[in-house]
Amino acid sequence: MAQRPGKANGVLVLGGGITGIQAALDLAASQAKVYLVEKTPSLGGRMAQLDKTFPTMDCAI
Amino acid sequence: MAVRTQQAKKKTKKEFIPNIVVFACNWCSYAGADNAGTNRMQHSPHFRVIRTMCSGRVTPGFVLKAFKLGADGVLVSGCHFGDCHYIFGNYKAVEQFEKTKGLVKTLGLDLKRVRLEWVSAAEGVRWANLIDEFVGQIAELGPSPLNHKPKYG
Amino acid sequence: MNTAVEQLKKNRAFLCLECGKCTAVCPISKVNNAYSPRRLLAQGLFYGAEDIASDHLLWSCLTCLLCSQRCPVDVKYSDYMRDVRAVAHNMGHEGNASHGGALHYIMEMAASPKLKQNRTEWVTKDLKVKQKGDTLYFAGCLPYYEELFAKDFSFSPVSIAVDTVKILNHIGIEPVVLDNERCCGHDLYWLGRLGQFDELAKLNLKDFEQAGVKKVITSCPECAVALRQLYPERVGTGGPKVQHIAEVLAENKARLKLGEVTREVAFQDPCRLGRFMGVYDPPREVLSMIPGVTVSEMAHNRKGAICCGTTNWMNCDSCSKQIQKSRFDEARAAGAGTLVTACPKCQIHFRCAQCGEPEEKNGLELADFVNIVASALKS
Amino acid sequence: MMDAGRHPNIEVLTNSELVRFEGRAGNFRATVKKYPRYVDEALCTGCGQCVNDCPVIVPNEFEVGMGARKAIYSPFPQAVPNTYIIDRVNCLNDQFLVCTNCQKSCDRDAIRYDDIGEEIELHVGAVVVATGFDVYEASRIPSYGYGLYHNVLTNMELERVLNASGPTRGHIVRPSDHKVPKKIAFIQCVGSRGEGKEAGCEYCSRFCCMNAVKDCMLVKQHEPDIEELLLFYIDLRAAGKGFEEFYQRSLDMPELKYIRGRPSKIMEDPETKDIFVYVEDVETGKVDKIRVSMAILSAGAVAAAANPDLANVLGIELDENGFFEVETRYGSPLHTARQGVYICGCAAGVNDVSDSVSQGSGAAAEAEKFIEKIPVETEPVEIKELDTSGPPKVGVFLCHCGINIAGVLDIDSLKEYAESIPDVAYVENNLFLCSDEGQRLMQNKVVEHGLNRVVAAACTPRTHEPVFQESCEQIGLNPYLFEMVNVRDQCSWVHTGVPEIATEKAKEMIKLGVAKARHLQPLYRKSIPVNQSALIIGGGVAGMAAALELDAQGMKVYLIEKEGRLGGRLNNLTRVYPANLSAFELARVMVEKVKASRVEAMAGTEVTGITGYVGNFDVATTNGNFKVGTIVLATGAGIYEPKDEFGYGKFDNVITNQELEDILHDTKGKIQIHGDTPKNVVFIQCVGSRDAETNPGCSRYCCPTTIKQAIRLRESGVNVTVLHRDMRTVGAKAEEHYRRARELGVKFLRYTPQRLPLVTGKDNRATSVEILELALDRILDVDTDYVVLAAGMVPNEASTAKLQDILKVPRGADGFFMERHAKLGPVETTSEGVFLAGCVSGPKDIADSLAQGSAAAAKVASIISRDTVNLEPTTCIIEPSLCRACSMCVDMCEYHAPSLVDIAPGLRAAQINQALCKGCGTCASWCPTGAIVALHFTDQQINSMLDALLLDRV
Repeated sequence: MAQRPGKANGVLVLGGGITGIQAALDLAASQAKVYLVEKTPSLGGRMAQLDKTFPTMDCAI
Repeated sequence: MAVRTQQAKKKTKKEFIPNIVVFACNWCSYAGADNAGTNRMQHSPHFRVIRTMCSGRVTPGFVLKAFKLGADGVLVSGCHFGDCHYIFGNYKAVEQFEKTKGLVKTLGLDLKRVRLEWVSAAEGVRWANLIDEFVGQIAELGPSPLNHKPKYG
Repeated sequence: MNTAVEQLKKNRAFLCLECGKCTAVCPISKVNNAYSPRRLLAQGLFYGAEDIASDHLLWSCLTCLLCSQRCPVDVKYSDYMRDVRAVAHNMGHEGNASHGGALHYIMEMAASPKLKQNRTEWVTKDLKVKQKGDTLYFAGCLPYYEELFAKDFSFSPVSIAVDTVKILNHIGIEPVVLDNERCCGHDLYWLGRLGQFDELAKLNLKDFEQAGVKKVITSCPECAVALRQLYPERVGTGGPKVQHIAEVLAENKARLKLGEVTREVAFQDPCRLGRFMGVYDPPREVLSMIPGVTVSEMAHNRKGAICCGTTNWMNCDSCSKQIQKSRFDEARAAGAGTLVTACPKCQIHFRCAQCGEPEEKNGLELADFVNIVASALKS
Repeated sequence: MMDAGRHPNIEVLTNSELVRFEGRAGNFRATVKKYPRYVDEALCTGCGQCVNDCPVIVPNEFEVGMGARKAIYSPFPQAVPNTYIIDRVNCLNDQFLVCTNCQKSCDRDAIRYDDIGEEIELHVGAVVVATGFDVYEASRIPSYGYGLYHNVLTNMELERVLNASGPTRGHIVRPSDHKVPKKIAFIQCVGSRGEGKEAGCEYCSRFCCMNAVKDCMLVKQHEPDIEELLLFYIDLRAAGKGFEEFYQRSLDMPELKYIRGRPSKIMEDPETKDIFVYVEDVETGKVDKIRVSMAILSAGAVAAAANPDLANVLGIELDENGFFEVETRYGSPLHTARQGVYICGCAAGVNDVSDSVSQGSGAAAEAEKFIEKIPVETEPVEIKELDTSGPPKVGVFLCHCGINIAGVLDIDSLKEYAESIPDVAYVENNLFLCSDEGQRLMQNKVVEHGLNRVVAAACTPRTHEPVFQESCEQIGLNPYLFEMVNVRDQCSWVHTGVPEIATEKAKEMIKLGVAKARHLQPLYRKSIPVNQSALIIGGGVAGMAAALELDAQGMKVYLIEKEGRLGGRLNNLTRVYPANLSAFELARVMVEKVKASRVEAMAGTEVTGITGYVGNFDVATTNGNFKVGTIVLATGAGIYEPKDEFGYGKFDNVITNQELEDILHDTKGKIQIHGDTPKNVVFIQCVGSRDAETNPGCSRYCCPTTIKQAIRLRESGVNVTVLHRDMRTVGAKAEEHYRRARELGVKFLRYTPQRLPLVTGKDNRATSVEILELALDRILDVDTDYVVLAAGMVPNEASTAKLQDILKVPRGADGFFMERHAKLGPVETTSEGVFLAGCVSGPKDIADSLAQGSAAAAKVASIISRDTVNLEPTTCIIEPSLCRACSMCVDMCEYHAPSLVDIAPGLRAAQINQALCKGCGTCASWCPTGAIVALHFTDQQINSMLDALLLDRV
């Protein structure tokens, strides 16, 4: 398919942390096909490890 | 964890089994209860959850109806301040709950029977502790004067 | 069915001439064409109460007695409504309860003997009250209204109770006030929940007896009607003498020391005080005794007065609001700056009707009869 | 996280890495290696049964080694995907060993010991690099004894300890003796802001300060009896929206003591395992050996170890710190040297969560320019809707969830009971209801038995309701006739020890579900047309960036600026750091681009009114009216106008940093002010910032700005002295510039609000500044030709107030517009379709503003790239005949959904704008007559649940 001329419709997002997820969601929302690639077995990244976030003190997950 | 199972058991050994209604908001408290589940936080089973989208949805009417029908305690649980999915829904919940408390007090029911609490989606532990503590408290208080067929076991 | 027939005899439904006077005068019909006392009566008469049981209009009747007033053959339409509602209630039908049904739950809970309420927080130090004695002040729902409405409608229902006791003390009466006084049951009665009503009646009468009460004074006409007319009807006579505070004051004019209060007031005759108990003059007399107070009459007054638009906390809707607004208009037309009523419920409904209507608010103040009198007391 | 896992357009490839990458922007070929998971993702339901049977126990890396996990595991409770994974290094199944416990225990037969993974070829138009950072290895600083001493932990470890689901279940205990610590020391800048053998990197890791403050508060919450919390720091960098206020609140905690000073070493008391912290309190000069029961090292962030390899594959550069190199030419932090490859979050340097999220969206916008959009399959094949009008016929489906539910609850007795509930027409149970067979079974039975309500007793609606609702939809059963009963997460999992009681509880829960189901009504998702255009208010960098992104994506954009020309604040700057770009150039280039684009730019124009809702806004301006689908607020902020602080207004040569910017000019490579080069210049920081009266917040931009100006002056030989409270150089490369300024000989002196610097002079010229020098506690007089006040950033009151009035977007206590969520929704507002970019939501530097501009563009695109927007039907509606128009709902709704309208002459009623309503139901709880119906959570439904629960109990 790579030979196909013209633009691709996919976007590769490397990293499944809060930033990557955000990028992936926005891309998907505007109708792009997103490949969200994460090295570890699960999405979440550092944010998932935090207990709460400042300054609003709400839960991180 | 072992400790908690003990607690749960201890509660069930109690004579009187309280009849408790819990209103939990969808975004924080209900999720917090789920979190207690994912973490297998054992806690007392003697409560029933009714899910609402926001704690601000809970009217004095719902709570009074519960008591009229013989509930021994009612817990309303929402998101921490600043954490509400609907910005200020939990503040509205406070306003409504103030009315509820006033009515419950005037009715001569022990104010310990109603509670407004905040539990976030990550606070499974808090949820489990809260439930154990509230169920314990109601068990101490005994059946509500309006509970015509209290359960024992 | 026989019992039903008996009921229809009792409330004289059989005599209906189908003249339609009732519909023509009914305040609900005026704002809601779908509602017609005559038709509802015919329907029940020919097809039986069960046939109307599921019709929500059934709960719209204000039982304000205006139709019976006009009825050439004195059909007791309100009683008829009560009986049909009893049937509907047993079939599991209810009207559309206001305020999430909170008030009905309270009434029903009050019927539970085990309940020990805590109603007298409003009794301030300066008020003289006692536990036993021959005269009792029956505060009714005011303590509950305080919790439920004070904030939203920015007024203090218990101030009515406080002022009543103030006035009673002023004329030398130190009333009994019961911490566990039960709901009078008025609303349950008209909603056809007669079993619970009887419960309440018995409990109250028992408490009265224990406190050695010979006479009961109320600040709410509905309590007055319940205790004075409905209790004897349902659970037998022999209860204490019952009066509304307006009557008491009219009898004790001499003892009232009143100072200047400048107010242009119109008086809203509560249905229960007026058409039910025929008390029209006492409140007017007392009000006009106050230096500076002039009492003007609304277009519809006394026997012809129109209800405040809602009763029994049932089927309150845009129609109720229109009725209330019409009362405001009449009051203003009469040149009044304050609309005075002798029924706490009227005031609550009126205040609700002022919400979201700034122009109304500017136009008209609302006050209870006792508040006005108390504000004029000279000590 | 869940959303990403579920979105039809997102393919999640975990346990995978990019191994090959070629081609050019718009047409890349990427090869992703998917490492073996040894568990079939299609089959695994994450029931966790295998874990119980796995014999191997190893440390859990998610719990930073503190907790334990099995060889087959799910990284953490909410993991996405929730497929388990086998760690073959520790697994006991290989050619020598033959443990097959997990295989045996798996009811779904999902275990694949022979899994070899795969390589996937992808054709993509762009790449977004969001690979994040690594935590600094604290053991690299031997003198802090991490790894040596039991009771020295890192901040990450503490996070897990604090977390309810963490290894200690949220209880704070010392590793050495599992006792609750009395005193805890927090040590900042571990691996940050340093160099030489004992440090990690020069830069500031930015989030550690606030993280430590937050942790102190949490510790206090978890262990109220804690005696003392000591926080050792150099500069307390609370530079972010609401951060300073947060820090100020922490000062009210009696237990929390801030000590300025960086500990030299940490020792352990061999007996008690207590920790000794050796430190000088630089404010008092007192050197001390402090005993605490536990020490937390605020380990900084370092470039991910994998960066070099990835950079290699992607063909992009790394910077001196090992982060991905930013192409600063455009001022934006998102570009790399390779077109089509964008970076965001901590891949390019340290950022806090909200900035990372903005950058994530920003990078998305950049990437979108290079791809062909494909419409998502929103309209599936037309399905005839089942007739559900008749009396309720409820089907109850019980899920075993392997043994998660069936292992505790007595399914047979549940089934028997469910059958006995009135209106229940059919009951069925299944091993995994969420599995394909399970779903098919449900669908078949619904059709077969003509069920018109479905109740599933399984796990939590929060994750699985959508799954079941979808299956209902597929067979034409309205998804809102489905009700879920959570007998796993909230019953079998938490009442495991008491199966009988749990079963009884489950019965009542099912009864509740059925009670609600009886009264469920079909609801229909409404979709409203979208006007595919955007209005951007404010022609500064953020606004222009947003406009250009959208234009590049081929969207219709209106850009209006109230000033006479575009450019905003950029017009009054000379140079822009970190890249040391010419502000004039940057502005010129952007304005040119805008002019060249199809963007309809209107300078000298103001908004006079906006009505409508997402997708359909009617905009009235001083320059004509038009319709748009979305709105971006990028009106920037104002600069604090000093009153008489530090002799401002009294002395002519006391000026603001903005005024300095205006009069600074390079002439023959020398800085000149009014034609000559000054000898001495004194900067005073925090004027109109961090001050309860004027502006409680930290303006964030002023420290880096001062550094920038200081360096330029110093390079021309000017003696520069900076008087500050904390140097908060947190922006990209800002710390490095700070260091450079010091190298050049810029003097930095700290002052305290209690003892402000005193500017003295003769008639209208300031000659010297007197300050209490803290290190030696001596009064110091600094000669000066100019005193520069670093004026804070404050809301642009006039425009902000006006826009708030027009758009009803809430403002925070600080006067800036409030984001939907401080962390997760930095450019969204509470009003759908209205977004924020740049300083309008709080102080930002140029780079951050640009990133937010792009971020807002991405959000806008996600709406106007479609021709309709779907509305959830679970909103509130009003029965007009019951409405008294009391306006209580109108007054309380945060989204301004209800409004009073005339329904007949002289008769008003409230009406709820379905596009604005979020369905919280709060208005319904206030409505005196019950005219408001909160769909799917109606009074009737809730009351019937109460009746079912209490009227006749099991």
